[in-house]
Amino acid sequence: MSFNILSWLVWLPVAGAITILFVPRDKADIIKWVAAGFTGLQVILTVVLWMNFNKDHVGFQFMEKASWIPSFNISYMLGVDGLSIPMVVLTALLSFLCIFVSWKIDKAPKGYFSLFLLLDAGMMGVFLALDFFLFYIFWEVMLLPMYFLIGMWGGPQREYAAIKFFLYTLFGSVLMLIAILALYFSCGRTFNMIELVEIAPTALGTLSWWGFSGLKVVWLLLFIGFAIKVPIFPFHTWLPLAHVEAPTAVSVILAGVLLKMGAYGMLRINFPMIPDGTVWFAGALAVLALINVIWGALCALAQTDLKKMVAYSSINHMGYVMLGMAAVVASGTQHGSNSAAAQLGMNGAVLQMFNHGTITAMLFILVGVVYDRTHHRNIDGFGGLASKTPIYAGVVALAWFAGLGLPGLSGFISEAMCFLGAFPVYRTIVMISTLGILLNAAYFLWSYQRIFLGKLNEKYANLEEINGRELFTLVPLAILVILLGVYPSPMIDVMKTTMAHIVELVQVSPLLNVN
Amino acid sequence: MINYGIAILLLPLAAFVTQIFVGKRLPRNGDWVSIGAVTITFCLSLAMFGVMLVKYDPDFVIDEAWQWFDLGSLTVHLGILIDNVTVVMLLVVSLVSTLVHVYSTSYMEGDPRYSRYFAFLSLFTFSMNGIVLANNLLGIYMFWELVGLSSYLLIGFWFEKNSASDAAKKAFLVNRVGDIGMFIGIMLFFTSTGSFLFSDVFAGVESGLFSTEILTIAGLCLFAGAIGKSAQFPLHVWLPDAMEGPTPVSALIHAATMVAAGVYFSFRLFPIFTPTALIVIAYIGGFTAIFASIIAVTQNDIKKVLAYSTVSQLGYMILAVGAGAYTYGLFHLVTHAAFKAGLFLCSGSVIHAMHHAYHELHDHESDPQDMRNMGGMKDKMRTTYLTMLICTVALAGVPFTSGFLSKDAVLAGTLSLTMHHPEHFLLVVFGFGAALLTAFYMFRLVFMTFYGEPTRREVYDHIHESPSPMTAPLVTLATLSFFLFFTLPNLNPFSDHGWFTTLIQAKDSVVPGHLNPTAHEIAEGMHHAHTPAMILSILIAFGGIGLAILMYLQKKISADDMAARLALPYKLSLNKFFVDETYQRYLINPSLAFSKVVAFLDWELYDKYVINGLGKVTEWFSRVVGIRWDYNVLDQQIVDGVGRSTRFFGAGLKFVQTGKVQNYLVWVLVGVIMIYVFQAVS
Amino acid sequence: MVGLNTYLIIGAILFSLGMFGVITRRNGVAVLMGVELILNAANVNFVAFARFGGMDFTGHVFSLFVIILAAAEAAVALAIILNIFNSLGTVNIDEANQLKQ
Amino acid sequence: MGNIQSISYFIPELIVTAVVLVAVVVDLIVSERNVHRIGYLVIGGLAIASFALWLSPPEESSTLFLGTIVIDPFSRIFKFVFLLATIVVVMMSMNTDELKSVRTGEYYALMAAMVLGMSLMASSVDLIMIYLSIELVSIVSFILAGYLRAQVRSNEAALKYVIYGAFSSGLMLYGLSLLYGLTGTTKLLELGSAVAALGPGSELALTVATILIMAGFGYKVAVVPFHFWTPDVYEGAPTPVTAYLSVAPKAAGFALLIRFFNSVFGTGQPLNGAAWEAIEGVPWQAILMMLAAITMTVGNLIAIQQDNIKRLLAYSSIAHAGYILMAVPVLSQDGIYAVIFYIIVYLFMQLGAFFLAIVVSNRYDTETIDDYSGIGWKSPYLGFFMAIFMFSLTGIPPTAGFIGKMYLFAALINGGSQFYWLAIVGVLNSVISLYYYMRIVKVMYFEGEREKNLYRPAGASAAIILATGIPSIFFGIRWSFLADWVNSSLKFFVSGF
Amino acid sequence: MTGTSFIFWIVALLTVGSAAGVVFSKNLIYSAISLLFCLLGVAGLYVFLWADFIAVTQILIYVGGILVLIIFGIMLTHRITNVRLSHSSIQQGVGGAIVLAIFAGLSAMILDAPWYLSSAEEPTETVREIGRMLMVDYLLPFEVASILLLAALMGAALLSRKVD
Repeated sequence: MSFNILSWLVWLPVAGAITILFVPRDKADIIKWVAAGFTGLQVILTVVLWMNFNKDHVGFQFMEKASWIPSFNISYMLGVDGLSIPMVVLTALLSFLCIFVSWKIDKAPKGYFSLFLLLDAGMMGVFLALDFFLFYIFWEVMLLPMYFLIGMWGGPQREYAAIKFFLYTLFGSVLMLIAILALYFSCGRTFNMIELVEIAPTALGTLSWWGFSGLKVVWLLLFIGFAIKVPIFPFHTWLPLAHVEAPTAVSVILAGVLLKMGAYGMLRINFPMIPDGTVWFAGALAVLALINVIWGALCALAQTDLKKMVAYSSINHMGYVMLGMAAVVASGTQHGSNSAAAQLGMNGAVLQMFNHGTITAMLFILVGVVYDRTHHRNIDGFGGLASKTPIYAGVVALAWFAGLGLPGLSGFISEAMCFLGAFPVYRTIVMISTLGILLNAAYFLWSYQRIFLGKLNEKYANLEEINGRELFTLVPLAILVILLGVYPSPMIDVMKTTMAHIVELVQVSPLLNVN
Repeated sequence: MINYGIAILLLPLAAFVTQIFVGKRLPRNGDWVSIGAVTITFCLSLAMFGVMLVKYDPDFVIDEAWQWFDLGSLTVHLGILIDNVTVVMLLVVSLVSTLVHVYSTSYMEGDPRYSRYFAFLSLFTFSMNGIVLANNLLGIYMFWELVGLSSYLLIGFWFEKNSASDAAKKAFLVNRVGDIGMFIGIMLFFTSTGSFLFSDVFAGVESGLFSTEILTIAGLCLFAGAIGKSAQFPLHVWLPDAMEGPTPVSALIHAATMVAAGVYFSFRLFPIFTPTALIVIAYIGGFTAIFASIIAVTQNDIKKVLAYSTVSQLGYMILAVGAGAYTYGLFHLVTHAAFKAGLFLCSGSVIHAMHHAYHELHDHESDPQDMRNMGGMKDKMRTTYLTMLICTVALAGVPFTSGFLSKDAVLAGTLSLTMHHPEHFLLVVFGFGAALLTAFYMFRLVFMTFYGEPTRREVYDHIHESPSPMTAPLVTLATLSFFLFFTLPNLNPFSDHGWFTTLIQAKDSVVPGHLNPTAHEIAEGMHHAHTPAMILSILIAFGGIGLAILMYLQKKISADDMAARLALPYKLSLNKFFVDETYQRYLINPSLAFSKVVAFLDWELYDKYVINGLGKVTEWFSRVVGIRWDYNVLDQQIVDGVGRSTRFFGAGLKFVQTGKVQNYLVWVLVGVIMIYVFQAVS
Repeated sequence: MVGLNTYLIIGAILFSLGMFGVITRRNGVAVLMGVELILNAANVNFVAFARFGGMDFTGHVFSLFVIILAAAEAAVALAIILNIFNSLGTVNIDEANQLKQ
Repeated sequence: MGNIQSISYFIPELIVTAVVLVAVVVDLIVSERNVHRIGYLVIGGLAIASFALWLSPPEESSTLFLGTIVIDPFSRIFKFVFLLATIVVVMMSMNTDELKSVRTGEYYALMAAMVLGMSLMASSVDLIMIYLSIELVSIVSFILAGYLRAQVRSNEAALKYVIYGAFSSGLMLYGLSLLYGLTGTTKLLELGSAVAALGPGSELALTVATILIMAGFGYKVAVVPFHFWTPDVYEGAPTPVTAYLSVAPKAAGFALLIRFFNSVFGTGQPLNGAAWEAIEGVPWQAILMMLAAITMTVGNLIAIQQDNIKRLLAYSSIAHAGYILMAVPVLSQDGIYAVIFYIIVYLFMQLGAFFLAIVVSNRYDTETIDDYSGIGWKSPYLGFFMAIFMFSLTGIPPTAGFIGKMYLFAALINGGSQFYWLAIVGVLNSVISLYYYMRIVKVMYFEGEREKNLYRPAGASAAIILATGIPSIFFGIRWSFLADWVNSSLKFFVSGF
Repeated sequence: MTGTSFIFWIVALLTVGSAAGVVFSKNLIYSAISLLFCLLGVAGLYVFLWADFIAVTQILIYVGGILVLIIFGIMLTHRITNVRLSHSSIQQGVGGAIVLAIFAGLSAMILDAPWYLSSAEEPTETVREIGRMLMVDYLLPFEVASILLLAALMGAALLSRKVD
């Protein structure tokens, strides 16, 4: 293919960032429109990509490969498959919308928007890279703009939040680096993910780390790196802080895309490359998922800061993703056919990643809307806003109900798939974690009541209704939430072949057949 | 037929969407959109009903499923099931819905969110039809939650009232508790059968995929959903609170249709319930029936009485399912839908009138729903009074009414069960006891409202009969409370034989191993219990009515005296057995407190001390180093809050760097020795 | 005949005393003297090893270079000490402590 | 090779020597006003020397001057490092206000002398030569550290440095004497087999000798616990000198350390791909691993406490020495590869960071980190490059520092499971270092507001910033050229003569 | 005990004793004088080790050069009128302990190690051999040493120059 669409996806935002650097600093409008233009183009490209994507193809498509550093066998390699394409769409869409969410940024817009575009490029790169080294580079590169975006445009505790985020994630990623190198050397010096998937499952067998099985250690190192991003308990405490302090658009990206990278990384790397480790750890993963679900929900229930509540809800929701992923070990017959539970869980996990991306984006944008008007986020400090701003209240209701997993909205089906997938393997855990959906409902409804219902707080008698720009950022998401809630097939069709392949790769592990 | 089904499902949805987006801009705020949609729905249902009557085939069924999504190894189907039960349910739903829509045009007139109200009603109709039409567990679950949503929206319709928003939240959450059980049940069935379709699940059960224990658990888990939705003990607490919603909503959702969904669901699932599960179901139903009716006796809020009455009647239906007379449970559902909706609409009419009266008197303090503020209204509100009386008679189970037929059948089923299993005699006590109390409290309600002297004359003077959009539905529903409509083509008022019992016949349990009696055996048993049950129930109904007459019409017995004499039961009943308080105290408050504790652990302890502080040990270490070798400890303790412990650790090492070159040299030598020692050890 | 070990022990003593001097003396010049002792200790070693290792002149050459370097070092060190004296008025090492933070 | 033949291979060093002498003579002639032009002379001379080095046969590998030094690709690449570092530092020195007040002719001459010493360090294969070259570098360093005679802190730095240096080299000398006593030779290439031939009972003496020698080397590369001089000297010395000391002599120290341990305490492989092994009996590998771990940890932890940018960079340079040291005990081609690669990368980023500190000090007259507040807004140019250097020093892609670190860790991982813990300590230290490096970035960007008049360095300053900054990014993205070059330089001269 | 060894022990004692004087004396001048005797003693030891040339160099450079330099240093940094020239010590306790430990370790090592031993005749002439080595084998170090001395000279001159 002569038109390297994936490279365009990755480098277009970079080009945008560079373009912005040449715009005079006082022309804020031009800067914003340039940013919107480039991300818009990116969205169009993802649509083209989606249209041309072959759903039945096992393996990667639109591959691009170029030699980069031959001496270390590093190459520039991009590709997309059913696992990454939902994430690519999500990234492009959220980046585009977030430009409009950030429209009101008036402090150094030039820096803000160029950093934002770089962030976009980094995220794209992570989802598209097929060379492990390239993957890591994008993974880390993304941290820099994120650090600045939180630290320079964030809330009162922004400096603390920025460095904490940076330290936390760097901690995870350096451990990952070690694991990457261990894989590299034990698999005959290659960073090529496609080759690693073939070689690694057997190559790691001989590795030993001070008597521990090397593959377990490598698995764990990778896992910690990804778990911090997800975040999985107990690596989660950066999240509430960073989400709360970041500007709205950055919170959206953090929750909408960054968290997905952790799960994506596990699915892309841990699962197929080290199936033995995956099987070994799956039970623990399910337990961690349970903790995430319950712990996140309980913490969300106790919050008085609206944004923090939403942040904790992300922890809670990512727990479902983990639960679905833990189902991968369900081999044999369930649901009436072979490894169906595993596929249900895995598809559910990826679907939940996408759906959580759209839902949480809505949640954060909505929190931003009210914060822009009232300049506080104390849940108890509102009251009765529904009578003053019915449209806003309605959209919030939609997002809130999507968040609590109402059927007909997209969150439900993916959560249900995760539960159903994990259920045959982890009955008790799943049963306990269904409590999470009760707690979900509790904190969402309780907060909704405190903010929107009851008598109107006189302070907000002149509250402005949500405006057109804000609605513009929300409507595409809302449409996705409803569409996928009613008919998830388009998304599932895209990813199911890949997920089946990953399940297959994991289930070759001999550990599974012992039981 | 299937097209009719789809149209019935989608029309209200279309109305909902239209109303939400453009409702306010339409003439009359677009109420005609919703009414039109629901009326067409009703017509379609009626047409289906006609077809059904023409076919007159008990085994009539259309079951069609479409692929929802496909995972390769697993395909999930959703679809529509239309059989006689569906048709009857659709008719009930669309009829009551249509009437309530019409009624609401008047009742809700002038409300600022008029169009939104109709949108929500349409949403509800859509969801309820969905439950009825679904041919699979997941579909039912989804619409189950959606009716929950519409219920939430409608209960909290007047959200400015805190009590309304509280009630809405409570309804949703309590239902979710049941739904969790239901979801677990669905998972249990799905795990073995790989399908959500009833047909597949039943086939799976029949082929012995499940052990009896699992089946019992799975069945009860599914039933948990019904407990929540049909407000059975112990999840009944949301329904009385749900009366905060507009009264037509109470009639539609919280009396006739949605709350009956649990019964409908249990009805559908009856073939897979094991004997153990059925007994549990029966006890839950029976207990709820008596429990709620005891509470209803002492309530003074007209809607609360009706609400507890609904809970109690739902208990009856569940009891019928548990007792095996599950077709009669459905029968009671249908008859009850008519007269209970009628009762609610009547009470709405009364409240409406009271409200206007108070409004005209500029009295914003008094409660228009409190029966103690009413009295003697039969003369002012003729239509309302008469229709309400008819519905009350039906509910009390007096012959010639539909309620008599269905209630009698339920009691017969219970009696039959007890005759076969005398150890479950309590069920009979529950059943007949509840019947007695029902007759009593319903007439108490009628007498307190319509008879006697008005409490305040000036209020009485301002009472007017409600307008015709409100009274017309009342008349319709009251009419439907006569036995005739359910026994055709037979005309025997004492026998339930008719089109209903012919078309809707019990099916055999699919639980393997012949653990449950067959449908025929159950019918047989009921046949024997029928006559004693009928006699007993007639006596009991009149007994209850008589007691009410004595106490509230003729005042021969003082209600206050009774209350004083039965202080403890009275107190329990008045306070609804303190169930809400118990939950608040032992479940909700501890949960909230626990969440606070967790959040504290997470943020104030874990994050602050474990993550931010790399541990007291390092701090201690740095202090030891600092005091031992540095003279300027204090100088160094300028610690800014960030990265505190790392800095602390760093500070400890900084003390060593004293700037004295010879001190450094000592350290060099110490280092040399240490290295030596290290190598000697290793 | 005095053996190698005797010389080495003498060297070790000089070495230790030199270290002790460097560590403990406050006066910069005295510290320098300690350094000279250390260097001499090494030189004694070199010459002794040369003698007992078959009269290998490499050791001699080594010690010659050490002596030369010692001179150079001493010159530079004394210059620095003088400089310190000029600016601080003291040659006590522990008083030269402006850089302590 | 004999003395006469050797000269033709010694031309770059001879040019450097000539530069020293010419500079000294010119210094006596030129007027006070023009004395700084000697800097250009030195730069020119070193450039010519570089060119001569470039012309020298890259693959040539033999001993020179009757086995006192060798030329081999390994020393050749280090010589480039020294020349490059010195040229940059001379340029920095010409652009700092600190040295404006003193006569700098000798200063530049001494810099050139330093290059000679370091080149010899990298190529010595005789204990005498090793000692001599270390001393040459040390003595010149003492003088350079104390070059600002009018400033007490500079004097003090020199005093501490000289005492510390003399003491350490005394220890090392004593250790060398023991080695000589055990084997009867001073030739590195013979020592290896001689040490290996030593019977049992020699372990104690070898260990003592190793430790004492390590004290000398450790002092040169500032390894804990031989690092104590670093912060004070770095803070007191003129900033360009500090920059210089934190890069070039360290690199020389590592070159020497690697060659020494390879030849004497190893089996002396010529880096032809096979790992070599440490001799039995002396656990110097374990010692080096320990020291590496402690060094980076201590360096990083103390760096967190610093409020002065020079001290911060000083301590961080200790940490970097620790990182580099990690790869030495791996005893593999990968390890040495990583060391050299890292040193080259480190040269750019460390010199760049120091030079920015100089520019800031020139412009804003401060060395305190808190005073860097808002520099990112006042001068985007400075802020951007400072941030780049900080990221690179932390080791975050896409900067060269990351690639360097990656190679270090790769060497450890490839080295075998006994090195994994060290790799983990290493990466955790990177995380710690993030904290203080980011503090500078934070102060520069998160504080302050946009200003009207932006400061933009011009001329030579800008050139130096670009010359260090661009490689710091570029080698993070495309480092093939560098990788190949380093790869081709992995050859020791090892065979006897 | 032969006469040679008697003299040896005298010299050895002188060396060690005066070395102790250097580090323990309270008077700076005494320390310097002790150093003189110590250096002489070391020169004596060299003689016993058949290294006459080194011994002479030791006396010439050390005693004649370095020691004079040191005494100059003392003179320049203390007023001559200051009779006592006292100087004090620090951290003697900890320093002493460490140094003793090291000395103990070194002694153990010295007695234990298999030193490279090879018998040899007393050379008739050492100067020729040393000269040959300096001019042939160690020509490069010899030349480098000259650069080093040049640098040191420059540096010393530079540093001790009065600040202008």
